[in-house]
Amino acid sequence: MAAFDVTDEQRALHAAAQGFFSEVSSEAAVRAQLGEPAGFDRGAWQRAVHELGLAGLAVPVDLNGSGASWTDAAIVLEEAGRFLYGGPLLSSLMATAVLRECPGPRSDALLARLADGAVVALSWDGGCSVDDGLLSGTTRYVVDGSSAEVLLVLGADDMYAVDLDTAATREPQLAFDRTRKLAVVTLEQSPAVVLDGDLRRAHDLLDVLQAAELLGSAQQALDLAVAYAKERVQFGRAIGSFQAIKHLLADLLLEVESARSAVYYAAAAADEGSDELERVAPLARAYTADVLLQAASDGMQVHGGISFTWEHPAHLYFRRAKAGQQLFGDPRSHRELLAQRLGLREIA
Amino acid sequence: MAAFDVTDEQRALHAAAQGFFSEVSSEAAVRAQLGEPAGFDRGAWQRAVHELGLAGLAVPVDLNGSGASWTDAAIVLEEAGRFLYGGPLLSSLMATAVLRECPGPRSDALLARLADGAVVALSWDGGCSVDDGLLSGTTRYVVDGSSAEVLLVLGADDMYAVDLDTAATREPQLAFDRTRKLAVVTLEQSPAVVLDGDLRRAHDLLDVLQAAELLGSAQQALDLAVAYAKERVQFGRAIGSFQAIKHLLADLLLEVESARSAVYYAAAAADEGSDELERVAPLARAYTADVLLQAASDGMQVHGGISFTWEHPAHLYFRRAKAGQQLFGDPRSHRELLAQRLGLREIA
Amino acid sequence: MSSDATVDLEQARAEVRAWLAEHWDPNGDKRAFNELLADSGWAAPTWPVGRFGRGLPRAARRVVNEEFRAVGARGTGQDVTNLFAGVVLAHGTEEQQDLFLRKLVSGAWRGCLLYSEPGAGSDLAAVQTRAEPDGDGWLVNGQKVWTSGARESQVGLLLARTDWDVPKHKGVSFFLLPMDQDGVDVRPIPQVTGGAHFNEVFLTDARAGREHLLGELHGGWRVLQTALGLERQIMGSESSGGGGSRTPDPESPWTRVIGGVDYLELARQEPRDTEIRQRVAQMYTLEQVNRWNGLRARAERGHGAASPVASLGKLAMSRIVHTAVQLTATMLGPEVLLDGPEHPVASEVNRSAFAAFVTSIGGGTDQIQRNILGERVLGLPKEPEVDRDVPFREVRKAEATRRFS
Amino acid sequence: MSSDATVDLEQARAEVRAWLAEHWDPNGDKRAFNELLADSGWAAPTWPVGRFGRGLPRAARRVVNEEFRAVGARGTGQDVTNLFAGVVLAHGTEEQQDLFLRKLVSGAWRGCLLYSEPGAGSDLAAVQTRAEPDGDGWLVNGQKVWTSGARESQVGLLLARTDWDVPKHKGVSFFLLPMDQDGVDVRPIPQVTGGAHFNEVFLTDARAGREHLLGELHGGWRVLQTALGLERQIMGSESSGGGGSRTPDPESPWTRVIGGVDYLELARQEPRDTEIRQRVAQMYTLEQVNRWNGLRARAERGHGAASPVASLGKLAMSRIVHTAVQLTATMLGPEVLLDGPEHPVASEVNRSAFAAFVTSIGGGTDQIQRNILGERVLGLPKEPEVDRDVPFREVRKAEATRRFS
Repeated sequence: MAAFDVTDEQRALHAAAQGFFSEVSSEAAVRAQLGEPAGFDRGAWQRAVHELGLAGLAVPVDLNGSGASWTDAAIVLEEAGRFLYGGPLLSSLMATAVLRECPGPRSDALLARLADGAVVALSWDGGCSVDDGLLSGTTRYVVDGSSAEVLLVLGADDMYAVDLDTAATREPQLAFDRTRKLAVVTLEQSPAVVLDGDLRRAHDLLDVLQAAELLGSAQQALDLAVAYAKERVQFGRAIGSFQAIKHLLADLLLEVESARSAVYYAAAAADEGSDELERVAPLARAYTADVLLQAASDGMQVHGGISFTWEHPAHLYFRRAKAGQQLFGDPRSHRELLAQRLGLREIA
Repeated sequence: MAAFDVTDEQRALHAAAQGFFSEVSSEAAVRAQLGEPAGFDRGAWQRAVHELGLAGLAVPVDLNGSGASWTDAAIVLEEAGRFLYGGPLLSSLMATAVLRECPGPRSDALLARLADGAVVALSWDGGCSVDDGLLSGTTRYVVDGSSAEVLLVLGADDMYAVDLDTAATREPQLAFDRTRKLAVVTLEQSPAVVLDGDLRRAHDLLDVLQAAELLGSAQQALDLAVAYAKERVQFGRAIGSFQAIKHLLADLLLEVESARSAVYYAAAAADEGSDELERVAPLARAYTADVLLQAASDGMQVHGGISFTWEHPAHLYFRRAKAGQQLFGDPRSHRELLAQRLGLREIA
Repeated sequence: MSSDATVDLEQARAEVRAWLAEHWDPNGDKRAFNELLADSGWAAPTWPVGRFGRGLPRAARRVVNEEFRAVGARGTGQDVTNLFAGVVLAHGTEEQQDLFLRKLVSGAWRGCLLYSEPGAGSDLAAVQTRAEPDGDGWLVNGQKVWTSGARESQVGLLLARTDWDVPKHKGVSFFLLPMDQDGVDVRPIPQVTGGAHFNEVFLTDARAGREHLLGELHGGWRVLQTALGLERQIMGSESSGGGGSRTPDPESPWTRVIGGVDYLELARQEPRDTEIRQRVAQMYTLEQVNRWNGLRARAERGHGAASPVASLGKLAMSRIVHTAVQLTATMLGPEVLLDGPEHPVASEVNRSAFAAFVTSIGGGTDQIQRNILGERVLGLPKEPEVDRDVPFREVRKAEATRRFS
Repeated sequence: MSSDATVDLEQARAEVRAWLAEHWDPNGDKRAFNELLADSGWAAPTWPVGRFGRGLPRAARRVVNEEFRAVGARGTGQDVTNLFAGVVLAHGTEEQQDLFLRKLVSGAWRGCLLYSEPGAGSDLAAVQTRAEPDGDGWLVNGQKVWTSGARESQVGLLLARTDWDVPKHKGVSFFLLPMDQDGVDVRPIPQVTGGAHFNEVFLTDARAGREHLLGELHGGWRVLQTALGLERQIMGSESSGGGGSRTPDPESPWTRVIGGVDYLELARQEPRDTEIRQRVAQMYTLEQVNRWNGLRARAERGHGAASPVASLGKLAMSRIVHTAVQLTATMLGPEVLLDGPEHPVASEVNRSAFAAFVTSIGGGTDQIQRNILGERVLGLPKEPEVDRDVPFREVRKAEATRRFS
């Protein structure tokens, strides 16, 4: 497989994404949104949609998208994760993945709306069930649920799309990770459209996309800790010269770079339609989540007391890391999936 | 509970045990036995039996034993473990525990033989089964199986004693831990005596005794590593001055001292007949085994290349540590037992 | 223990019981009781007579404690727990003891710690707050951080630099700084948990009088060692039961609850898979061995032996709290994504995830603890110290100030 | 990649194919083939013409490799794998290149490493083996350890001290020591595994001639850096596939087997509990990410970018082998208590448990690796070096000799 061959276009995309998120998702911009349980910076999102084509990044060109690869999507999400971007980018790319794997006119219509910036959220907690084409139930932890026009309801074996019109009620949920906007959505016999397709591959793609975002946050947590270790002086020398700190950061470097390899190998597997995806996707998802938790946690430790202050960004990455342990399933369940796909027999 | 109150008598016992094992189980003495798959130094064992009364240490005085407490037994086993003593001391104390928990004339007779130095071994792998009072089967990994006169066959719910006369065949097994003599014993319709008593408590006592021996080995592995870290110079200073080594040893100190607390708390619970024993015994057993593995493994790492030479004792502790992971059950099974006894419901 | 000692203890028990019977009224005025208590010597029974103690042996503490607990009275045990009075007793002149001890023992005055600075965390000897001679006292300028209780305190234990031309340890002095003055500006530090337990304290021409210098001028490092030793002793006795600041209950098989959630109760609620069961058993093990270490340290101290176990508690507790938080979060599942009063369990567990860093960073990071264990307990050699023999003025330093609030 | 380069590659392919067609005979005399190979330049295609290479670009290596593999011939790729020839090429005089290169490339001579000593392991600059001027050469005295292949080698890459009155790095020289002489005494070191892969080499008035000094006198540290770099490159290319010394097979989802036991096959044999399943998945993850790191390093090198990933392999592999051994042993159960030929699986797993330490200790311990990663990749500052500016004579040293055999 041709993983890790970075093209000049991808280098340019990376630079563009980094430039964009460093601006619209600067620490000040992120902090400005911390108190908002439902919203996000709509101006920034409009720019993402219309200037950079990020909403429709992986939407086919004939549906007004940018027609980018999953590797491209990973590149952009990595930078979004690095800057803790809180707009509906991950949701849009996840929805794109699901819809592309369930081809048909209905999906095409939704993809076109997506590319135009409409927010499509995912229900992933199994809180809704379908009866006679009507969806009912309460689904929680829906990312961007407050601002979504459409909800995709993911099951293990089926998938539905429902328009979040007045029939649905949404209630913002205050997330521990303040940079992520969650909601409870309650549906009462909402008309739903069934989406048929390769749901297994769709789930795998979601894992890859999330892993890319987690990777970016981990990289930044590491970078912040390294910078601090070089600058902070105690006992007459930079604390990064002490083995206790140096070795902790070296171990973290190994983890973060390994997570990067996992993400881009997985993205390449997705792009090439490789069978390896079924193992690589849950692997990358579980691993990046754990690497981010380690990076954010060790990052707090390296920063010492200052990490305990609200003003310092270390805690924002720690919050993102804790969310990465549970949002869209935990690392344990992804490792169990990997074990099954490696041929370990199911426990009776 | 009155754990950790060390009496003057116990201090004296500790010193005597240390003196004895440092002599009969010096590194040279241990190495002299490494090539012997079945035997041990019988002269040293006769001294242990007759001069120090160690074979019958925990046998009641009226059966010619020393009538010592389980805490006393732990003190002696800790020193035996420190010096990797290879004679049938652990077997004798384990047999004592089983027999004392199964009171009656038959047990008394065996206890008296034990106190006189007869080797009594334990079958623990479930390899034998009883039919109409006759034991048959092949049991492996029997410590001191080659030299034993009597075999105690431990089940979860029953316990038998069988004389290892000509009816049984024994075959020494070469153990990875060369300091421990294992054998396969095959029984064919050997007449067996059933032992009734508090088998649950008997099993718990075995865990405590084994834990004490594991602790001693862990302490010595740590002591050797610390001594080397003080003496070994690289980059113009003792390697123990580098945080990488210092912190590794500090973490190990925490583990070894914690293991000591666990062992002596467990021994006190055994002595006082406390209900706590049922939780403390498997806890101490699992924990000390893992602490020893860490101590022996980190010990190898601290010693660097020299630990890879046959002449250096580091590998002897590593071998003992690996054995501690499997002999008489593994740490996982003991933790599972602990979980059950903490009230975690059984998995369906 | 000799039978004479036993007699003494029983006599002490009779005396404290009689004193409590006479003076303790659960519904009475607490402040008045505390004044009486200070004068009675029962607040710190092992301290000297005339210094708010009764000159009793250490073993008497337990007896006095038992009697206080029996009637529900508080305020004894200060010979162990009152760091502020303890350091004054150890290093104060007679005049200073007269001036401070009674106020501190009776609780009329409270104290806070002015050691850490933005540029001096792990490395306290690098403080840059300066105390400069002024008349018959000093003018103090600088910034301190991580001070809890600063607003409620009358006395701050202050470490400040009085000589810049000698190596760092040799140029610091220790002061009992009056907190209630214009030069002292206390500002709460907004924390990641949303609270503000800690403060920064800005000192701008704050005045310390002659009577506020504790120990020798430039001899502050020695005084600080006493104060840190007392603090470790307090933390050790708190953690010895594995129960944070709660009294250890040896009868209870587990004494620790993370964020209001008992991980063991949680684990019991449904059958858990083997991986969780293993983690629960390991968690319980870490907790119990730490509790037993505490009991063992106490027993060894009782025998007059120096116990290496006593110094393990802080590092052990760091692993315990971090592990417990993660295990609890794993068992709770996606609920921990949430925060706020509508989700009290989740928000408490999440708050605890942050609080765990107070244990692994505050009062000496895990890394510093490992240095201490390696050097003081195992006897491993120190690292080369680049600032050891260099005048502090020339040492590379961290920034001295930073505004958190 | 330019199309010119592609043309070059295809031309190289045609040439090597033609050469192999003419000279390679699977049943022929291997030694004669190796001589021809050395002269052909295909053994080290990127080296200069006239120096046993063909001056081809790096990209040609893969092409040449493919053609050799296609016919089952060996001996190419020495521009990457022949450390001994590589260091002579980099630092040798014309005379030395003439003297050594051909013998080394043709395999007529083998080499071994005489760096480590009982007193110089992690700290190679502290070697105490001394080379003292004698006539127009040197007399060498001292002891080296951990030398593999010493008995089969004709040339030893020797680091020895030639000046004791300067700091340690500045007083060492690098020699191509003839191994076949009386002053060189090779003794195998009995290992914990029972084998004796490594040797100690005792040097007693061993002679090195003028032509055996490689690089400048007292300039051995620079030569050593080249040699260590070549060694890391070799180890990196071996570990890049996660397959020890085997060629990584990107088609195979797992490439690593511990002690003859494939942990994954073992895990598949019966339903395993969730704890084992989690550990298997984690183990597989460590292995795969390391394999991908290797592929990525190769891709980034291909683009001419310096890749931080290339230096991660050794530390990663250490964790992989230690973890795999333990997981395998856990799954095998009590069988691993045994050893010896009657229990081949157990004894192989146990042997691997020891062999794992070769990875975590040999060729730079994990601790040294973390220093390197922290300093060279992350740019963290070095520790203070106490022996930095001190004449080596005055530096505190470890014991120089020790007899293992």
